[in-house]
Amino acid sequence: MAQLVSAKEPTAEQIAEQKIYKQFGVSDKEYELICGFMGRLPNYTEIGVFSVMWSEHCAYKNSKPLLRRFPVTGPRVLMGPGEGAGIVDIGDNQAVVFKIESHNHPSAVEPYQGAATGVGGIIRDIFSMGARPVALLNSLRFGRLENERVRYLFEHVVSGIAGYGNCIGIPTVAGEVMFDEAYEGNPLVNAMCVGLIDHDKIQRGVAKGIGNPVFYVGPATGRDGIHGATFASEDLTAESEARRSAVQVGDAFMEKLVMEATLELIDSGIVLGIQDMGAAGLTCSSAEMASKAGNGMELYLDEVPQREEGMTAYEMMLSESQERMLFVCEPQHEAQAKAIFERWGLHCAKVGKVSDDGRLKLFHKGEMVGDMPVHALVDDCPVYHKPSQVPEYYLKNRSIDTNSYEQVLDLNDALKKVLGSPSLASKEWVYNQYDYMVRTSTAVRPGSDAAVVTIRGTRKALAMTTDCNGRYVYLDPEVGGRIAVAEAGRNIVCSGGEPLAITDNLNFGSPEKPEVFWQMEKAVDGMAEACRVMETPVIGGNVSLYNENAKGAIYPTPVVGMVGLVHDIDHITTQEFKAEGDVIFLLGETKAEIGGSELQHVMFHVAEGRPPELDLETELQLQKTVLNVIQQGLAASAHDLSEGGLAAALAESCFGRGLGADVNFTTNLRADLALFSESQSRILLTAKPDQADALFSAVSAAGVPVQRMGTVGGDRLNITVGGHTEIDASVAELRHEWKNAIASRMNGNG
Amino acid sequence: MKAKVFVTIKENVLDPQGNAVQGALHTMGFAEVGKVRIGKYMEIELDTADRNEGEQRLIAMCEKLLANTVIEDYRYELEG
Amino acid sequence: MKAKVFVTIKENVLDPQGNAVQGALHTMGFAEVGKVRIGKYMEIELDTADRNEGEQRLIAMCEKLLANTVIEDYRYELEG
Amino acid sequence: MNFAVLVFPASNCDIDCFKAVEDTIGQPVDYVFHTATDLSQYDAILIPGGFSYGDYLRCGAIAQFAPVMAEVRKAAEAGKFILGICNGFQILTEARLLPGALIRNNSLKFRCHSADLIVENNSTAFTRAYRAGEMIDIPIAHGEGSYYVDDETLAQLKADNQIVFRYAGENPNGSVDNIAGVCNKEGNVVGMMPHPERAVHELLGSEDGARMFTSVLNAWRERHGAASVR
Ligand SMILES: Nc1ncnc2c1ncn2[C@@H]1O[C@H](COP(=O)(O)OP(=O)(O)O)[C@@H](O)[C@H]1O
Ligand SMILES: [Mg+2]
Repeated sequence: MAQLVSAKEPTAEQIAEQKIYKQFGVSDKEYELICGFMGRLPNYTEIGVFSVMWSEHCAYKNSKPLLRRFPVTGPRVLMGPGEGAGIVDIGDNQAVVFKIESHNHPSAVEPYQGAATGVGGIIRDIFSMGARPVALLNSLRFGRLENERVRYLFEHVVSGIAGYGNCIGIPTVAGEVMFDEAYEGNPLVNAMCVGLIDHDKIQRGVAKGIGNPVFYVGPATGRDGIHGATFASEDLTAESEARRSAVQVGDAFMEKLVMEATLELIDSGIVLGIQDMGAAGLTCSSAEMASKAGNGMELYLDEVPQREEGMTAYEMMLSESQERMLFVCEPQHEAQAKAIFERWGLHCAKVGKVSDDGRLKLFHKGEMVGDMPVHALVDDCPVYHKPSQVPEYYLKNRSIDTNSYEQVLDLNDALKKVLGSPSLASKEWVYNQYDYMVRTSTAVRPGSDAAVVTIRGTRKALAMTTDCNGRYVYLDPEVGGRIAVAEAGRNIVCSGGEPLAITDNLNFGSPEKPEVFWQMEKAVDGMAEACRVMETPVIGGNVSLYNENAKGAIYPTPVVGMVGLVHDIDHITTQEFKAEGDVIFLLGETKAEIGGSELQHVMFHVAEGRPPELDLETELQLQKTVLNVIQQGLAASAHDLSEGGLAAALAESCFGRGLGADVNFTTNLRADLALFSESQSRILLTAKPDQADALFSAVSAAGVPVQRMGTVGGDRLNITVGGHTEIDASVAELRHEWKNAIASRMNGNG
Repeated sequence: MKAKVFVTIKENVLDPQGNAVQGALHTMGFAEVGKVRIGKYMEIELDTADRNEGEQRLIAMCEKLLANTVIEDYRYELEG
Repeated sequence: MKAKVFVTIKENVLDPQGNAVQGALHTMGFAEVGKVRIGKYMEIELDTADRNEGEQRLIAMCEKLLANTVIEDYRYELEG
Repeated sequence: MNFAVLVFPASNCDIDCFKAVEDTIGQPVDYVFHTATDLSQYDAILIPGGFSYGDYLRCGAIAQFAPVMAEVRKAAEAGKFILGICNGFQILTEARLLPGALIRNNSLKFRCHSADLIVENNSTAFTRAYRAGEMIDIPIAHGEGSYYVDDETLAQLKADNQIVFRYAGENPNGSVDNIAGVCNKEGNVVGMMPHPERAVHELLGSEDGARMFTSVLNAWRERHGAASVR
């Protein structure tokens, strides 16, 4: 298949006769449509351009009907899905810009570079809007750490993220990592970037003004990642790996230069439109910029800076070399633009011009080598409504009664196992490799519910988190989707922030499988409903399909990235217990819900039954109430209950300052269920002794169930349920299990 | 025996390190410098008697650990 | 002309990377592996006619930039 | 007192250093680009953390040849106050303005976390506000922070009281003799891997770095016969 990248190109007729388009993932029917739009047979370059523009990655042809179900507007939303990233107003003429992106398939092949270029790509999405990136997050999924290849992937993905983010100087402040066999061979690497912008600086990727020059800036184009977008839109097989051209290598130094220069250029006010070259490189950026302005574009490919000799039009159009941008300005501003780039040691090349004919025309070596209608490229890809079918496993799971499990008696042991499970254990091994402090705005570091980043010159701050429990989504996509949004909100609220909006990354298997498509549909419904009720619209996101390996699809994993606004830095709250004598409260109701839980995973080695239920009104009421008491200054600490339930949450709150707790309560549940059930809509709060009554009254008055659980103190975690001591362990010992779980497995002695 | 292993970035893969060094050498006045590629150089002592087998095992080490064959090529010399 | 430059860590300076690679090779079952040292390998194209002058300038590059002589030694080969 | 914060293309703690000067001592401070050729108006020069020119070859290797570094050399000779933090420290050693070299962490990983330091030398311009032997909490964030000098130089450093900070407790990177920061013989040029500019406010987790800035202001005032600050 090497001839895809070089050698002699087939003719238009050969492409038709030998159905060469199929290698690019273009179906017979799509090929016919393309011929119709073109009025003739497309040549090799043209079919290449169409194939990437019509790939799932660029055209969302399988997911568009689902994405329409998301609420995308709201009083604060300044820009919803469609541009590089969404934008939400935060007052005082400022706005927050954020988006999440996946780089799953490249990371499976070359973990360091795959992850690094994933981070680079999402950063470009943010600064190409004119925003200054202020924080990075990442959501990762791997197989089990017992597997050597998994350890290799994990190690290099993390160092790739670190290598890129640390160098460019944007703190990586939060994220999540989970390990499950379902992701073996197909890791998930989702990166999110958050930026700040003044309202009047917001940019769009439009090619405005007929006759205006189009500039290319960034490093020269090589034969890197040709067909990356197509690659991301098909199953990961040995064949697809072999078909890959040169792997893209990230150059964070280059990106830093491009970022600083671009922000300076935008600041100068001369840019009419700008877009980064992400998936499908020059093709996608030029076609989309022309389309959004209702114009056409001519590209002079001889002017494109080239790293390698003898590059063809096809190769230049499809290359995914990193750190490149395309922008349009008026001809009289050319010198000014060039001077800005030169200050940063960069050259910008004039590679095209905006035209009025609505066509993308490519010129190379004195000939026109491509001529395509922009509209057909960008808007006319057919949209598919894939068949959907309820999977067997789902029906089976609904009838499994997880409450009939034998009672777990040694809860000390269970707690240690849960805390030592890599998915739940401390992620210090990961985030200590990230510079999470650069820019000196990180008020809450990784390790609490959400990270908090202050906004210089104001008393405001941003809280941010990513969340998704793929196990829940697998067991019930609709409920799992709802929980992902709700949990993100809970993490924001516990940190003192008001949830603003979300970005999402829909990581699923192959949409050609009706069972997978059903998962997508249901998960999106659950998320959309949650977003509507919680008033956190979806302002952007990304779809990554075909995440499959030899054993089948991954767990459906629609990752939610949420940003919240902390109105005053005094509201910033963390999960750790603060002082001896503080009173512990549990808000919300605990039910016997162990399906998909961490306890089920570590004790019974299955994921079955039904995930916890979630009532959105109850959740909303809880979140509003907690934010309220935090804003009133009544809460000393706040921690949402998630994986591992009450027992894990109590332990985690002990770890921060090494403070123990004495917990004593009654319940009508079995002790193992009471402590490890993962019932939703629960939050642990502590209050100073003299504020305990006020907190209790405020929460009860809001109609939220609240129970006084005990007090902070000592160096042991002691939990007594119905008069019987179930857990009694030193905090140091528990902390050891939790803190070293990942490191010990990575050092090969786990 | 002693093995010397040279790991270089594949021809068509971007080499940011090489580019940076090339740029620096130019700025420092070394205008004669053309392309710069930067790779790794390893010296490995091997306690093997059989040269043939030693070589086979060295290749295995390169393929499995010393080079990342997705983006790098390797070459080796065996001495002694 | 083409220059090949080998930069190695001085004998008495710790080489954590070499040690890590040695450890990994042992874990992978390559028990015959003794000491491992990891350095840099650079290929530099030089557009110089005079070999002597080329060599002098290459030494200058090494001393000034390519190696840090506090911790590293270097060696080179000139071809062509 | 006039401060310069140098900006290399991939410096990334430049803003943090700038703000730290403003927030701790409120003195005039400018960003100075790596291409600048005159630093005569500045009393103190801060070389911030980051990746200077990408730092692919060795950290700080390329930066030592930046035009501004000739000025830094002059300033060092003139006895002006120079502080290199993290990448700034690496640049100062590459430029031979400070002894030794910084090599890859022995864990082979970037490490970012709080670290306890012992103030070994409180007579430099940047450390006089600390007690000798005081333990302070200043974060680290580096991949190549393992300080190396040969035995002979180490003995010399000790003899000349050039070791400014040591890591207390765990050595995070394999540094010789737990060294976290050193100065030149004269004590006007200090380099350190930990980031004092990241420890100037309780919101950031520690305020222990602030006194480095008050120290240097006092040193300058003393030199110029002005009243000192607390
Ligand atoms: N990949 C990562 N990068 C940065 N921080 C991470 C990463 N994974 C986890 N963390 C941090 O570790 C803490 C615990 O994560 P997690 O268990 O997922 O929290 P929660 O269950 O509250 O969502 C959080 O502060 C999170 O931001
Ligand atoms: Mg949480």
